[in-house]
Amino acid sequence: MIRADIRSKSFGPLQVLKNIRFEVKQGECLAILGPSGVGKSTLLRLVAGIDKGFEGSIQRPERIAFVFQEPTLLPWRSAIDNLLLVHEGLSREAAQAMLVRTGIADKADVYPGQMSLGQQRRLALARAFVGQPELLILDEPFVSLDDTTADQMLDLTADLLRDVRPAALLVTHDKREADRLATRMLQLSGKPASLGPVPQTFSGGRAYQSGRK
Amino acid sequence: MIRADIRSKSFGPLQVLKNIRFEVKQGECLAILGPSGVGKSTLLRLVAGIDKGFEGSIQRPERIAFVFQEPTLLPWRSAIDNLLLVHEGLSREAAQAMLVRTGIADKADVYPGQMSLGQQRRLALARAFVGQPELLILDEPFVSLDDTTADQMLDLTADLLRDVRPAALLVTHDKREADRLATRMLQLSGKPASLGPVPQTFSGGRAYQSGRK
Amino acid sequence: ETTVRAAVLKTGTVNWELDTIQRAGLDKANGFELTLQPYADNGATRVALEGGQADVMVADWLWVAVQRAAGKDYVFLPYSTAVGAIVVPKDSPAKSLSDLKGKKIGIAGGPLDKSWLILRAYAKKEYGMDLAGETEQVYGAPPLIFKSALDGETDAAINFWHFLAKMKAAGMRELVSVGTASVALGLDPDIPLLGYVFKESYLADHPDVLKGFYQASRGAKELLASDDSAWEALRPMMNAKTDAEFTQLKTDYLAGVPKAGPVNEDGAATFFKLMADYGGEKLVGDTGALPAGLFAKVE
Amino acid sequence: MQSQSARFLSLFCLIGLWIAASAARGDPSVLPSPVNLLEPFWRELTQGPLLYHLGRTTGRVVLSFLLAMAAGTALGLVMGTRPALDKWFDPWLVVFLNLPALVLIVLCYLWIGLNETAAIAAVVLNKIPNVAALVREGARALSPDLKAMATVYRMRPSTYLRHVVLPQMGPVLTGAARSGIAVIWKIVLVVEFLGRSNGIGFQIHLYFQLFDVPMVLVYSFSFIALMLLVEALMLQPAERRATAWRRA
Amino acid sequence: MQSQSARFLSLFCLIGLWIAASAARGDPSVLPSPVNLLEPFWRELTQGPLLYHLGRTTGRVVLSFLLAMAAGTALGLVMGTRPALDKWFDPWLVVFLNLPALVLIVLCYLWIGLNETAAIAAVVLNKIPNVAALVREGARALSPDLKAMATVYRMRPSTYLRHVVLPQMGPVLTGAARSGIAVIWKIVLVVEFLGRSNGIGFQIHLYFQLFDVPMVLVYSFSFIALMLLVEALMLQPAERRATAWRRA
Ligand SMILES: Nc1ncnc2c1ncn2[C@@H]1O[C@H](COP(=O)(O)OP(=O)(O)OP(=O)(O)O)[C@@H](O)[C@H]1O
Ligand SMILES: Nc1ncnc2c1ncn2[C@@H]1O[C@H](COP(=O)(O)OP(=O)(O)OP(=O)(O)O)[C@@H](O)[C@H]1O
Ligand SMILES: [Mg+2]
Ligand SMILES: [Mg+2]
Repeated sequence: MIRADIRSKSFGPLQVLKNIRFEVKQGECLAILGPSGVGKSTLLRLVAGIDKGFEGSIQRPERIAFVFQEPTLLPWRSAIDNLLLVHEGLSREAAQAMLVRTGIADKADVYPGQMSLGQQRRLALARAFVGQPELLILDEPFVSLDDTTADQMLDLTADLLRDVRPAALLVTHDKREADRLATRMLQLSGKPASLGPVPQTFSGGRAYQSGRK
Repeated sequence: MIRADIRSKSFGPLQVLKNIRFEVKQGECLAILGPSGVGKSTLLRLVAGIDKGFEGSIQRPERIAFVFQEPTLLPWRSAIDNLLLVHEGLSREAAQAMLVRTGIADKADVYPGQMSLGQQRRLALARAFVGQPELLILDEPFVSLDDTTADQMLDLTADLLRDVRPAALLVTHDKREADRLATRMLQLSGKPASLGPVPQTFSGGRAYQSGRK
Repeated sequence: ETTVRAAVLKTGTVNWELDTIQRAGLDKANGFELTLQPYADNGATRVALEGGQADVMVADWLWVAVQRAAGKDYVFLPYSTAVGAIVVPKDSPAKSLSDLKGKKIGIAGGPLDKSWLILRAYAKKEYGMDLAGETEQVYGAPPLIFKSALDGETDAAINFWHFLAKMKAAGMRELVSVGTASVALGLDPDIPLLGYVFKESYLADHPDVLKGFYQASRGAKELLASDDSAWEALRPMMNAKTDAEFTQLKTDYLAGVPKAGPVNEDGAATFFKLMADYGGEKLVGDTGALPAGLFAKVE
Repeated sequence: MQSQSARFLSLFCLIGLWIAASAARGDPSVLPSPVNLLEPFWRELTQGPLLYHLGRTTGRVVLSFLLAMAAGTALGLVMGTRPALDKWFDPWLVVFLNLPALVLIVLCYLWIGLNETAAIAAVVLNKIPNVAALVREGARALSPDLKAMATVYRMRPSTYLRHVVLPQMGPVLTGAARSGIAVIWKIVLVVEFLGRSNGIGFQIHLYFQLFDVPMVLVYSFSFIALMLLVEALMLQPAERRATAWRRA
Repeated sequence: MQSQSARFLSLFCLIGLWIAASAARGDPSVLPSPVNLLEPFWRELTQGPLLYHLGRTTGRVVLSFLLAMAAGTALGLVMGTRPALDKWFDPWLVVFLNLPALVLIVLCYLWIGLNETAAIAAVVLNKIPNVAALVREGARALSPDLKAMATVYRMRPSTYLRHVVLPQMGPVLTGAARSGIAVIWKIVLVVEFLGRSNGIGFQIHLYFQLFDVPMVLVYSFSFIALMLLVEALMLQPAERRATAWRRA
């Protein structure tokens, strides 16, 4: 379970986040929506404890899994080693099983550079799912995937949320993804950005009308 | 105008592409759809002349713009320098104007590492659009963008296609994007992959039913 | 039985004498056992003595005097009077030092080389000439000076004596020997320039070594002066390519054997003062006077 | 600036350590205290030939450094990016990399003559393989993605080199430059004592022959002081500017 | 393998060049032809002490290399990742980087004694700052993204070091190792001629004083030949394995 109380986060003179307070309980999934550049990734990095330069306090559990906005793999280690090295004590069988579930079983022994970007993203998902995280953070995890694959990944995530019951934070631009996974949704907006409820104008309908997704 | 005749492309023992033949005329935009890992990016790299290790032949014009699947910016140069250095003879005003159109005018003087991923992607778009390409290649250019921004970028692309009339190749997982920009659509499928018409099951409807986009 | 560890330059001529001592058993006969520690550089032998890894080494007495003046308890036991000379190519028109005006002189050992200083004093006295100011000097490692002199890159050369022997054997001509110059300057040519260096503290702990070592050294010198077969035994280590070189080396070596007996300390003091005039403080330290107790008391 | 004061403090600590060590040793002829070096240093500086020799040495170091960095970088870039050429030149590189400085210096003096050209040639030849070996590794690690980008957009080769290749080689190049100057100056010292009639190396050897440790240290540290200045006033600001993007 | 045959061919070319140069020069005492070196080489190898001296030198090189690489890498990593410590130790690094090998060697011999410990210490102290300077640059360029990933997933420090840091430092480390061995061997030569009674450096200096250029070359090239072997049989295969991912 996490409890975040961020009074302010700035990059030099540029204040990005302001007065953000929220809690996510075990088994809950909080979706965060918001325009590009508003500060979503920054918020996730604060929550994960990667960036410690902010005012405020954050409580977080020990075991965290993070799907970064970019795959962030070890290019010099094979796909399966990317799972095994990060998760100490993980068996090769379990790792292979997760590669099967993410649909990249045939890539177990190649380097990330030999995989397509979508395959790399799935490897990053596999890396997050194969542990038993108490906190799961997903930064736009399903982009670059075709619809069928994206559906499989969504199912996989839903399974994990149901079985392992981590507290989860999901950043997405896709309201449908949020609908499917999240127990709550918040909108990050403003300059500096703070959290609020999702406005009606930003509901699914608009996306369809605009001719996009 | 491009004319591609790819008999075979392999990575070591793994044959990825086979018997792909197509033409794109000036002012045309060909959308290529296909599942993750099928070989779309590989095809684009062949067309652009980045990867020369294949059997077959490709005719392409001289001035090419390529929006890669990842931003691929110079991290050690400011946003505006990323335009100016790549396009010789480009005026600072023109570059700044393009930054305005892509909505990252306030980021002109910061390094790519100081921008959000969506902002970096827009910078990559700006870099492609600011030249006068005869061939425009887009590899999933609009992911990681919120709906409003994605719409703006779609409009911008449509403008460019109308004004500059390059031959264009667009890879996307999003049928709606293809509908909006493309004059033709092809589906890449199979192992090794080849091009075919877009099957009915892969039309917009299915995406809506599956709860995604 | 005391062991005396000698730090020597592996290529140094001192090995000829020390080897003869060992070969003839002169060390055992005089109550000590000699072991050799060969090094490739003079500096190493100095570090070895200073650091206590060796008991004796070879150096020139001026250097020892300076070290002693600076507080080191070094004492000096004569080994050789051999000094250098300045040589010119066979067909060089130069007849005396004054003919070298405006010419290039190669000098091994640097600007404080003893032969060079004596020759400067000599040029001043004989011709009123400032040798350093009126010629161009090229300093370099002895082999490089050797080579560039043979190639005619320099018009004259001053080198360490075993290289001089080779240069002469290769046809170069001695312009002035430092011995001649010393005599002209009123110096005692018998003052041994090179000698064995011990530490007083070591000699105090091993009171018999000095005498024994001196006897052994003299014994070896006598043997070499009288017995040609002793030389034949040394020939492999002498690195003489031709018979001419071998003979030249032998002759020059024997010519450098100092007289037995104590060193002429007054003469040495005069010498020291002359060096001070030309070498300056750099060479002789800031005392300017020959430190007492430098020469080991033998006999 | 705070960083400058830290530098000074740290230097003072080093000097403090030295004073302590020298006091513990108690033999100024072997380990003199820095305090005792001040007076001879000042004398050599104002009345002695220190500045002259320092000038000669610095001139040789700078010239050799520029030549070696230029040639080594070019060679390393070519070898790192063209595997075919690399295969060819690699054994040569290994040979020249491992040719002892002493041997190369002596051979240069023997072949070219006992003059300045030979001296510079010896240093440069000594250092080029070093730079090349480092730069080659950097060139091998160049990003293929950025290269693809530059190819597609037809970047001018000079722009590519300056704005895409050089920044990626930054760590390797600054490393090579920094350790390069140091190595070059060490070789220059040997070159000078083997066959030049001036320069710090000549002086150090002279005083070494006289076993005058304090003067050896005075001359060594005069160049080190110069390098500390160069480091603080040139290298570090340049590096800070070049790597600003990383800290931003 | 094709790459091996290219190596041989290229070496033959080098030797060919040498033969031509030697013929053009026509003075075997200064530039002997490699053919003329074969016989003395064989004699030194079979009857002479070449193997003994080569063994001693190699032992010193290997030991110093391992010590210097370990200490230098550790120091460089710390300095490259902790700016606070970097500020402190940077001036020390500059001082030791620029302390002439000769001076450091003599001081080590004077302070520690004329023994093997001093010899190794001198070489290691000479080389550590070099490695550290290079590794520091590499450490400064470590990917912050991968570090964030490792932090979040609580990777064990040893795993992080081995599988995240080391591969990123690859270019810098192989560069440092390769030019490192070369520099170390050069310093070992100086160490040997200044105060050891065996080793290639001792022999080279000896023959240099005797002006026996062919023998100087015989001893130099015996080590170079060893390095060519090490390069072909160890360094290159290791490097190929470590960088396989880049070519895949
Ligand atoms: N350098 C390489 N070496 C070996 N295999 C490669 C290499 N690059 C790509 N592949 C393989 O080729 C196939 C096609 O890759 P490509 O990147 O073209 O896919 P894609 O259609 O762009 O997928 P995505 O939508 O996930 O980006 C993949 O199976 C991938 O594993
Ligand atoms: N290191 C940095 N230095 C300065 N500014 C930064 C830095 N990182 C991010 N920013 C700025 O902070 C703001 C928020 O960035 P962030 O990456 O959190 O956006 P985001 O909401 O994740 O956007 P996207 O959907 O495009 O990924 C952006 O305006 C960005 O320019
Ligand atoms: Mg983001
Ligand atoms: Mg792709």
